Amino acid sequence: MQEFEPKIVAFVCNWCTYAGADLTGTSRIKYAANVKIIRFPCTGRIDFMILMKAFENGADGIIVSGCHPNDCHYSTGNFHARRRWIVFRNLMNFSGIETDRIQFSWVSAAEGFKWADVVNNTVAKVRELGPYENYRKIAVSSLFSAEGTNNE
Amino acid sequence: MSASHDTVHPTTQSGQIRMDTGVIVNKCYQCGKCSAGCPVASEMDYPPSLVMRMLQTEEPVQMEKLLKSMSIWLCVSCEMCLTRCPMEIDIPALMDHLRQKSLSAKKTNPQARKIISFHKSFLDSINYTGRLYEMGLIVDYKMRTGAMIQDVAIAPKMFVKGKLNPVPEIIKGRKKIAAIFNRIHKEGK
Amino acid sequence: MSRIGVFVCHCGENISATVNCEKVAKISGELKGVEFSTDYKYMCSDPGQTLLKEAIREHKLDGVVVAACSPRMHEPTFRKACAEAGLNPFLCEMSNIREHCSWVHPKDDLTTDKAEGLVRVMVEKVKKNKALNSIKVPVTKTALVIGGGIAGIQAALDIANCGHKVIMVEKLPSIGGHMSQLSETFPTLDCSQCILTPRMVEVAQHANITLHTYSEVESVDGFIGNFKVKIRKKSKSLDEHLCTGCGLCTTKCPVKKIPNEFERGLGFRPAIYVPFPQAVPNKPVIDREHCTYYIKGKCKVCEIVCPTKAIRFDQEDEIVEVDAGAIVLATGFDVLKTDYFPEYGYGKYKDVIDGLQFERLASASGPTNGEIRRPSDGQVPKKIVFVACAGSRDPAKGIEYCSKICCMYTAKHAMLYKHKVHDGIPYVFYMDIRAGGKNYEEFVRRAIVEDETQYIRGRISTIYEKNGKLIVKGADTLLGAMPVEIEADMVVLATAGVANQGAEALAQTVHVSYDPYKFFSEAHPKLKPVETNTAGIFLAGACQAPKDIPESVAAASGAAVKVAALFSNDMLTRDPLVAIVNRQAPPVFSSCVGCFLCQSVCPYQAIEREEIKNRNGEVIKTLAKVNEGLCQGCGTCVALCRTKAIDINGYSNQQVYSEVMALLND
Amino acid sequence: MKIGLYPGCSMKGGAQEYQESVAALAKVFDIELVEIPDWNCCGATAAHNMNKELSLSLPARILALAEKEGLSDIVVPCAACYNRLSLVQHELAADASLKAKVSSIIDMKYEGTSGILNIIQFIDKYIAERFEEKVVKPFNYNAACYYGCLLVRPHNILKFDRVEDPESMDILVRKAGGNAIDWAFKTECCGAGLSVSRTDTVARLSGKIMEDASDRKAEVVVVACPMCHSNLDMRRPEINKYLGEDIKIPVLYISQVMGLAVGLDAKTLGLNRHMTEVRLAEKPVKVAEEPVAPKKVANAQKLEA
Repeated sequence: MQEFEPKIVAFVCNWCTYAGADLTGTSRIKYAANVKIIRFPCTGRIDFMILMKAFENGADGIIVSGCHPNDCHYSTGNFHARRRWIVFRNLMNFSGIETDRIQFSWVSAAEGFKWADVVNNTVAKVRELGPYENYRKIAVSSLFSAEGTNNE
Repeated sequence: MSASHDTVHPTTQSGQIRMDTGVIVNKCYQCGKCSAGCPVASEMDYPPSLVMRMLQTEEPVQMEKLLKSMSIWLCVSCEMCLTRCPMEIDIPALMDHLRQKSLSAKKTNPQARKIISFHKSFLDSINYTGRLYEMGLIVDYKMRTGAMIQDVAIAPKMFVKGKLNPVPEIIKGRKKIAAIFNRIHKEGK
Repeated sequence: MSRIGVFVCHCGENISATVNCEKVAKISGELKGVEFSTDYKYMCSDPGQTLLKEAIREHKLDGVVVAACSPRMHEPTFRKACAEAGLNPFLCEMSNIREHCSWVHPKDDLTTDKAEGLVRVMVEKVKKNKALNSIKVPVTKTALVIGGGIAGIQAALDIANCGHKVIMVEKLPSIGGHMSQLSETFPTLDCSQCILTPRMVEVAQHANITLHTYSEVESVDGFIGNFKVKIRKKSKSLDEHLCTGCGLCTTKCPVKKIPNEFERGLGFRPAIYVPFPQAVPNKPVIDREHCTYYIKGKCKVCEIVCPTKAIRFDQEDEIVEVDAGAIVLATGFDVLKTDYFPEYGYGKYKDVIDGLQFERLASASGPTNGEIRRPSDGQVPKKIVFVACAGSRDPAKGIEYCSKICCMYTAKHAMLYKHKVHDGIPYVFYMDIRAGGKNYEEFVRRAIVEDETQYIRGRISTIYEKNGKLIVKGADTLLGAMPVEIEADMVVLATAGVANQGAEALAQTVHVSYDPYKFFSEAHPKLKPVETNTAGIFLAGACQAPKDIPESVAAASGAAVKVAALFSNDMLTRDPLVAIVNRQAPPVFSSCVGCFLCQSVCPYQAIEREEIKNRNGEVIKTLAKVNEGLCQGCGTCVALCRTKAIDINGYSNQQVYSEVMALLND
Repeated sequence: MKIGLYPGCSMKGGAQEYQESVAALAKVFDIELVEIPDWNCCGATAAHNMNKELSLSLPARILALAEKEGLSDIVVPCAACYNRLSLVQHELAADASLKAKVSSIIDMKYEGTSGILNIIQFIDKYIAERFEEKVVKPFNYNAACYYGCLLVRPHNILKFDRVEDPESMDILVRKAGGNAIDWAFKTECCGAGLSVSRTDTVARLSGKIMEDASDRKAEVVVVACPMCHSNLDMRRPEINKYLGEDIKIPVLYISQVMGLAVGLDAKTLGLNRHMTEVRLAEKPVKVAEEPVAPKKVANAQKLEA
C-alpha cells in the first residue's frame, strides 16, 4: 500500500507568515505538497473553533503561524494567539488529540527557509502519528457545522 | 536555514578541511588581522592570512607549499589570531592539521628539523618515562640535532639551582603510557 | 445559486511548468456554482484582464476566482478589473497557485491536485463573499517629523513647502543632528555648517513648521490620516519667550567642566548651555544632572544675571497632544561604542579617538578651532593612523554589515589632515575601499595620489602606547601579509554606524517593524524604500540603515512626496475589511451581550459603546460598535467574541469555515 | 581542605620553585594539596603539534586518574598544562564518540567531571578572602603582571578573565600590597615552546616584553606559567643581548609574590632558584595607595551611555 499522505491545514497571518511562504516560493525552496494555506489578517483572528472545525473535517495536522512577538502588524494579535494556544493545548489534551498534531510557530516575512522547514517537520511528525479519525468518529456533525456557526 | 544550505563537500579540499577541523576556510575575507597580531609572522614564509588565502585557492600546488612551509612549524599556538579574528576562524587548529598532514606526507621543511626533533625528543621522553625528563630531553635533542654546544653554558648553573634533575622521574604507569602510544601508533597505520 | 468565474493563469511557464493549468480550469469548471472557467497565459496582462472583464459581462458572473500568483502581488489588479466590469471588487478572490504551489512543488499530479484544491477553497469562499464599499476617512493634513537632523530638516521643509503643516520633534536642545558636528563634507569638501545652518534657520522660521526641541514622542495612537500623538516637552528650566539668547547665563554659570556632548567629550560646557554656537533655537537649557542648584539647592547665578528674568527652576515637563495625518521617522544613527575593542585601547589612550571626534578637531568651530591637535598634550600629530572598519564587517565583536560611510569619511579625514598639516603623514588601514557614488572614487584617488595618503590593505591587530607614541601593529596583505608597525602620534577609528539607542523603543511606540540591528524596516527593499509596513509612517535618512548626506536627503525628499501625496486628498479611501457587530430586528437588536471583551483586546481603541434606547429614551441595551475609521481589521475581537456577535468583512466566520471544509473535503 | 594538584613536569624540574611556593602558600592557609597519583605529562605543545589523538589521550588519562581519586577540584599551576587539560575536557565534552574513542585508548573510564583551576582561580577560590588579614609584609613594588597566552586564550573555552587586558593577577598583586602597573604586553606571546629550538625568536619576543616592562618602571615581572618564566628568566642573557641592554628585573611567580606578602622567606619560596637574581630593595611599607587602574571609558562615552 502507498504511504499515508497527511492532510494539513495551515492558518497563517497575512503580514508575516503568508509573505514568508511567498518568499519560500520566490526562492524556489521545495517542500511537501500536503499543506494548504488559509490566509487570515492576523493569528489573533484564529479562534479555536476553526481549529476544531479542521479536525472535524478530517485534518490530520494543523499549522498556526504568525509574526514573531513584537513584530505583529497589529502590535498585539500574535500575543492573543499565543495565549489562546496555551489554553487550546489543554483542551486538546482533554479531548485526547495529540498536541503534536498542531504546530504553532513564528515565521517572519523574511524566513522563507524557516517556512519550508516548519512544513516539512510538521508533515514528518504527523506522518508518524498516522491519520486522525477519532474526532470525526465522535464529532456530532451538526455541532460545529457551518449553520451552527452562522450568525444570520 | 535548511540543511541543504550548509552541506559539507568532502570532495573539495576545503570541504575535507572542514570535516577534519571544523574550519570553513572561505569564511576568511583576508583582513589580515591574524598576520598583524601573530608574534612570529615576521619569520614565517607564509603569514597566517596568507595561509588562509592559499587554502582558499584549492590549488594542490598551494597545499604542497604549505606542507613544506616553515610557517606551520613556527606557529607557537598562542591563539592570538583566533582571539582577534572577526570571523572567529580557528587558525591554530588549522595549523595543527597542516603539521600532522605534513608529517604523515613526509614533506616537513628541512629547516624545521630542530623544532620537530625537539617535539620528537619531548614525546619520546614521555613515552619512556611517562613524564618529561628535561635532562634526558636536552641530551636526546642534542643527539638528534647535533647542536652540542647550545646551552651547555647554562646547564651547570641550572644544575646548581636544582633546576635540572639528574635522575628521571619514572611513573609506575609508564607501561600504560607506552600502551597509549602504541594504540595511537597502530591507529596511524 | 451563484455564478462564479474561475480564471487559471499560466504565468508564462512559472505555473504551467509544474501545474496542469488546463486540467485545473476544467475540473474547477465542474464545481458547484461555477459558471465559467478558463486558463490563460498571462492573466495580469492587458488581454488577460480584458478576457476577465468580458467573461464577467458575458456570463453575468457574481463572483471571480483568479488562480495565479500571490494576492499580495496582484489582488488589487484583478479587483480593479472586476470593478471596471461592474462587479464589486470584493467579490473577487485569488488562489495562490504560484508561490504556494507551482514554485515549491515538483511537476506531478499531487501538485496539480493541490492547485485544484486551492481553487476549490477560494470558490467556496467567494460564494460567501459580500459586496463591500470602501471606507472613506478624513485626513489630517499635518505631518509629524521625528528627528531634526538633515533628513528630518529636509523632509520637514519639503512638506511645509507643499503648503502642509509640519510638527518637528527633536530630542536634543537644538536641531542639526550629526551633520552639524561635521567639519567638511565629501566629496566636495564644502563646510558642513555653511550648507546646513541656513536650512536649520529656515525650519525655525517657516510659517508651516512648529518646532519642539528637547522633546520626545511619548505615544502614538490612531492610524493613517488620523494619528494622535503625545509629545513630552522636557523642561528647559527657561521661559523661551522671555529668553533673548544673550548667553550671559552660560558665561556666568559656575559649573564649567562638564564634558561637551557636541564636542564628543573633547571640550567642556557649563550646566546651563547652548549645545553649539549656531544652535537652533539659540536658547539655553539647564542640564539638571549637573546644575548646582538642582544638586545642592543653591546657586541660581543664571537667574540673577538673566536680564529678562527668563530662568524657571520650577518649570515642569509639558505634554503636548497633536493630531497628525502622517509621520516621518528621521531619528538618524549612532556610532558604535568603541570600547568593543580593548585591543585598540579606545578610552584608555587619550589619542585614540573616533571619527566624529576627529570631525570636531577638524572643525573651525571645534575645541581646537580647526587645528589638528591631539587630545593628550595638544601637540600637532605628525603621523595619524586611520583605521577603517572599526566594528563594521566584524561578526565576532562588532556588526556584520558594512557601515558604508566610513570609506569616504576616512579618505576625507586623511585629506583634511594633510591640508592642515602639510608635513604630516596619514596612514589608512582598510580592507576594501567602497566608494560607489557620484565623484566618490575620484575623491578617494585624490586622497591617495595628490594628498599622498598611505593606504595599507590590512586590519589592525593591536594598538599600544610606548613612550608617548602609539604603536600600531598591522599587516600589509598586499605584501604577503607582512607585519607592519607604525609609530603614530594619533589614531582615528572609523567606528561603525549603528541604530540609535532609542530606536527599538520608538519603533514599538509608533508600531513600525525593525531589523535585527534595530534599524527601521522599509516596506519593500527596492520598491518601497521610504514606506514602512504601517500605513502613513515613512522613513527618512540613517534611521533605516547607514546613509551619507546625499542619500539621507534623497530619502527625506522621497518620504516628503509620499506624505504630500497622502495629503493631496481630503478623504482617504480604505479597504472595508473591518469588523462589524451584527444587528438584528428588535427586540434582540444584536447577539452582542455587551461584555466588551472586544473593547479590552482591540489594539486600536476602535470599539465603542452604543446605547439602544426605547421611545422614552431609556437605555434598554448597550452594544459594541466598531469605528470603521479606526478598525484595522486584525480580527482579534472576532476570535474572542463569546456570542459570535462580531465578525470581520473578508475573513468572516462563514468564509473561513467554507474554506476549511472545501480544503479538506475533496 | 583537600584539593587535587597536577604539578606537571616542569614543576618537578625547571620550575621546582613554583611548586615549592605554591605548596608553601597553600600550607599557610592550611589547604592540603593532593598530587594526582602516578600522573603523566600532558603532552604540551609537542603532542598537539605532532599527533591529535596523543594530545587528547595524555590529558584525558590525567583527568581520569583525578576522577578515580574523587578529586572534584584540581589546581593546575602550570598555565600550559591548565590550557591543555581544559581544552581536552571541553573537546571531549562536545563530542561523545571522540570521548569513547579516547577512553578506549587510555583504557580508563573518563567522565570529564573534575573542575580544573589555574593558579589564579585557585587562589581566588580558596585563599583570596582570607588573604589580606594574613599580609604582614606588603609587597610594595611596581609589578608588571604577565599573563601570557595560555592562561586567557582561547577565551571562548577557558572563559577566564578578560581576553584583552586581563586583570585578575593585578588584583591579587594589589591584595599583596603591590602596585600592578598598566602595560601593553600582558598577553603577548613570549615564544613558548620554541625556547630550545628557536632561541633567537624567543629572545626577540620575550625581549619586547621585558623592554616594555622596564620602560614602565616595573621592579618585578609576575608570571603564572613555568614556560613564560623560563623564557623571561632563564633566557635573560639572550634577551639582553637582543635588546643591547642589561635588564635585571626579576621574574616571580604569583605564588611567590603572595608568599612574600604573608611573610614566607625567600628560601622557602625558592627565590634562590631563579637564574636572574632576585634583589628586591627593602622599601618602607607605605600605605598601599589606591592602585591606578587603567581608565576604561572616556567621559564622552560615559555620557552617551
